Amino acid sequence: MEEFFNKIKESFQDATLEFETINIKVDSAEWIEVHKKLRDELNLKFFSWLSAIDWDNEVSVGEAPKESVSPSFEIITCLSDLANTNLVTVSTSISKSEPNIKSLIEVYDGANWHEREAYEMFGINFENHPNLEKLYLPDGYEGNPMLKSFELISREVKPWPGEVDVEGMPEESESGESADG
Amino acid sequence: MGVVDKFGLPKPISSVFNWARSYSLWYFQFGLACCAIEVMAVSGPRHDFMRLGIIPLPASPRQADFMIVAGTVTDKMAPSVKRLYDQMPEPKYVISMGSCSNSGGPYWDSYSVTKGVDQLIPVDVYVPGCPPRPEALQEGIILLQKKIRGEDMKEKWLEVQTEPI
Amino acid sequence: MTEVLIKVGFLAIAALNGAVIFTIMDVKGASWMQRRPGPLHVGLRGFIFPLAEILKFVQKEDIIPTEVDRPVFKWAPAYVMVSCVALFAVVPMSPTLVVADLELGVFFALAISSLGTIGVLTAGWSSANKYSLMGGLRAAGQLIAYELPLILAVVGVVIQAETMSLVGIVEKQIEWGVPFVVGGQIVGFLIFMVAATAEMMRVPFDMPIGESELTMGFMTEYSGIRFLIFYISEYMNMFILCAIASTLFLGGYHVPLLPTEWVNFYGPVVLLTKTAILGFILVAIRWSQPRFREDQLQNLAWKILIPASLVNILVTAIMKVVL
Amino acid sequence: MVNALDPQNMNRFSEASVSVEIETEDMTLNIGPQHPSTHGVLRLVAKVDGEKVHDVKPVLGYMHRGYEKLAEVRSYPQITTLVNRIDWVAGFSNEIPFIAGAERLMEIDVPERAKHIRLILTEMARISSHFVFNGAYALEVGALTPIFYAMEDRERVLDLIESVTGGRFHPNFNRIGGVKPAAGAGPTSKKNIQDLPAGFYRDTKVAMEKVIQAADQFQNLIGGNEVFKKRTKNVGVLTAETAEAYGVSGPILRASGVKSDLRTQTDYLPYDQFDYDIPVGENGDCYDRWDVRVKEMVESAKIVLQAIDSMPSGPLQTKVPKVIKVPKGRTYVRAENPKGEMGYYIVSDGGLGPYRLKVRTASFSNVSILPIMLEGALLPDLIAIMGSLDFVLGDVDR
Repeated sequence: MEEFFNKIKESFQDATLEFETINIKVDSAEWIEVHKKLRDELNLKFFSWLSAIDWDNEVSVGEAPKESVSPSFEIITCLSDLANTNLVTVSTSISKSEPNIKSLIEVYDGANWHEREAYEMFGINFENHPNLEKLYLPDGYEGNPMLKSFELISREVKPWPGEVDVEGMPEESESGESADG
Repeated sequence: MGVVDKFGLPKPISSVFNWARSYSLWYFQFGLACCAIEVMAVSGPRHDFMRLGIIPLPASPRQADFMIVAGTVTDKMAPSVKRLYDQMPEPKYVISMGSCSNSGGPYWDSYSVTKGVDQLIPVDVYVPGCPPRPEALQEGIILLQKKIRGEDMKEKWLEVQTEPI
Repeated sequence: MTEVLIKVGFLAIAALNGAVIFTIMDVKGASWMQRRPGPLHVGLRGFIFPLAEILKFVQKEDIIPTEVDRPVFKWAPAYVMVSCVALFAVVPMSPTLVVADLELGVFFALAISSLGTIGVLTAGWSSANKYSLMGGLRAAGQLIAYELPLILAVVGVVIQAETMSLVGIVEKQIEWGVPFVVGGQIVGFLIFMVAATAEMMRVPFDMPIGESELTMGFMTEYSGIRFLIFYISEYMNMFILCAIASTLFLGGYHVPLLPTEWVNFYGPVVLLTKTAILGFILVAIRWSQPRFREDQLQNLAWKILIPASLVNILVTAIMKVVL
Repeated sequence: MVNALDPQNMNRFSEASVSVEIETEDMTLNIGPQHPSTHGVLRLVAKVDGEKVHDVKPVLGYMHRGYEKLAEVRSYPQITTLVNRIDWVAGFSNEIPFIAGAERLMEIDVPERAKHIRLILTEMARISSHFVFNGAYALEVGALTPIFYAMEDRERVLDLIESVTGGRFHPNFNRIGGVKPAAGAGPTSKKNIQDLPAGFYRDTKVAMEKVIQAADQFQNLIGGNEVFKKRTKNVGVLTAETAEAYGVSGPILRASGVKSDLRTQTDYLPYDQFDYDIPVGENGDCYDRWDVRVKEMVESAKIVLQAIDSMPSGPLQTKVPKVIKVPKGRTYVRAENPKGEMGYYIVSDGGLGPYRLKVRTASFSNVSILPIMLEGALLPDLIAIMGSLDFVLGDVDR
């Protein structure tokens, strides 16, 4: 892994390795070029997935970020090389007001459905995508569920029952017992 | 049929008819999610629901007598569930298997899951569990058979609402 | 008139019984092969479950979808049923215990059995359902393809027996001392059984129904009593084809060494036993084989079975002349 | 009459001459969402020309339950309950990468014993998943009996999982930092198993021998069947290049000749301590995909047998705080699940639950290959190909 990271480091100076995951942060303008390079030069032919993160300070459900973030979409792809276990994630940031990015289909055929999913869940527009339409949700469904501003109506109607019994991990005494025995 | 509406059937005949219905339940293969695998387990040699007269043959709703809604019903699937139920010929029964189809289960707050199949179709027997054990489903089937055997033809034809189990 | 009524009644009951016996055999045989008990709690260790089935289907709602071709849809099951029941008329249970000992019994049987094809095709066509249509077309293609080897296989027997009457064929086998399957028609018998399995649309030739592909094929839209008729006919067809096979090839109502004077008593039992044995083989095949693909099925019929049956006829004819 | 129909018949079914002479209008066939062979609720919209299929469009979403959104509003221990329902045939395997990811972020070392138990149960889940595949696949090509044999043998494996975890296939057994102390924790037995149920060692041995026997039986019963071979050999060939570009993984990829197995390549569980083969196919057709899975069952059984023999003693849990809070960071953990590569990309913000959880499931990518594989296939082959991909709708739609 270290070896591969150094190799990546040669081409991408600001690549990071944390928690055994290599991340390359790129500018959205060179999105396609970077992937082409990774595929052809570093042999990362296996397209694992593509997804996005909605960074926002105000959330309707769940927890808001602890530190203030600048609202944006972060798009992440995960590529790997099957023979050698090398794996990188590539991420880029795009603005929320103009969520446009080039489609990766010309580089990886498999990006098709992943991009449709991201389009549906986040409302991100992938340019040059052959059929950018809904993947999961029924026709006529409105809203992009994965946005942090999306409300889960059931939770509005009924409080979260999980609050009542916040269950810790198995008691420490229990694990102590098995350690003794 | 007017005669039956007014007077009902004599007891022996109706009990024979009910017996036939309760032991020849053609089960519409309607596997949605996790519970469908448990239904497969019930059809397997260890539990074998064919003992009870459940025949898992029909792939078409037209020949089915009851369906086991086994798994999560999503909002996208809901119209199909309703339609398949409507395509089944009377008299027909529904077993709702598992928390998901009973009430939404672990996905109670999801944006795409129907919270309970009883919002779409009438349910005769609810089987709790996530997923219910095969024994639980068998119990559900036996309860359904009991219910069928206790049915009154007259009420059935007059479409009297019955309490779910 | 009374005689006709009795005969028709007898036919109906015999056909129904045959179907019921084979249903029990199929379901219980399947359970046995799959290491499970099968129907059990319905009563009499589960052996009366066909009764429950029939009574239940009688009670079911008979749905006729709005888009179907109503008269055709309604009458399609009747063709299938009639073709099966009529076949029972010519199968002899002894020289005298036969509803109609026709001079051209074999010809009648083969002609009537193709009537079912029309029923299947019309059922598939009239249902206004794509699965049904494809099922109907597959069924038609299959039944036509396998009708030929079926007929050609029988021709060998007819040449050897020098008669087309089913009673005559059995008598010839008694005269010979051995059934035809031993006396030179083994190839014919195998072809007949394969083609008959295809005619019954059972695994491995069940593409027209093909549960995992076409839901229920041509029966997809049928419910209630009309479906019951299809369902029963399937087993009647199986029963009667097995009975015909045992008549033509296995010596029918007679087994060697039994006295021919008592044939009226043991004849039905012997025939039933032979039929059941053949039926059991079919059950075993059904529950252990995958199904063919449509083109493989057609290849089997046209490229293997038909040439083989033609050769069989040729050889039989030569032997007949030489001997 | 009959003879006159011969040429037409030949025409309709011989592959070369379809739609050469007759201009036909294609029929649009809608398979699903409720169709017996779609393993649940996948819908395919296909154009059909006689028996030939083209322009297949899978329609997804009939089982979309919104895991990724729900994960944002649940805490880490609650998510394990949720995620083991993703691939419902092998529930246990789904927990592993998620838990491993959380542990990696918290920098917790899991006791060896817990790792071994995880490994054993993961392999058992794999076996039970492949049993279901075996039965269901035979059913799809028309053989009705093997599924009963598969179910019977699968019950034995499920019994074992149940005896340890208390659940048949949604065990929810993993905890951050280890595993849950077993349900009926028995006394110390000869292999120094203190917390696995009494008799687990013996029962596992018996069951795994049975699994190996069953795999052998499948090889003879299904694989040796001429009709089955005719239906699956050279049907639905998938090349390694296409597979990689689409992110197809797991047994399907291996059947296409790529020797890739995350069990050996990554270290989420101590697979390197055991000796096993990675079955690889040659042609990438349906038969190979079936064959690879049957062989994998045997290998899994071998791993379990070795693991149970070398089971280390020690605690099941490391000490973790009572309320789990995962520090800020992000990581991607992947694992070799029965269906292929499954991974979780966890973006943690230091809270009780993840800020974002991306679930990478194998079947999603595996199914995306369908339109290419089904182009020009015959209708019965469509079923055979679809079945050989062995997808689970929960795994596709999430």
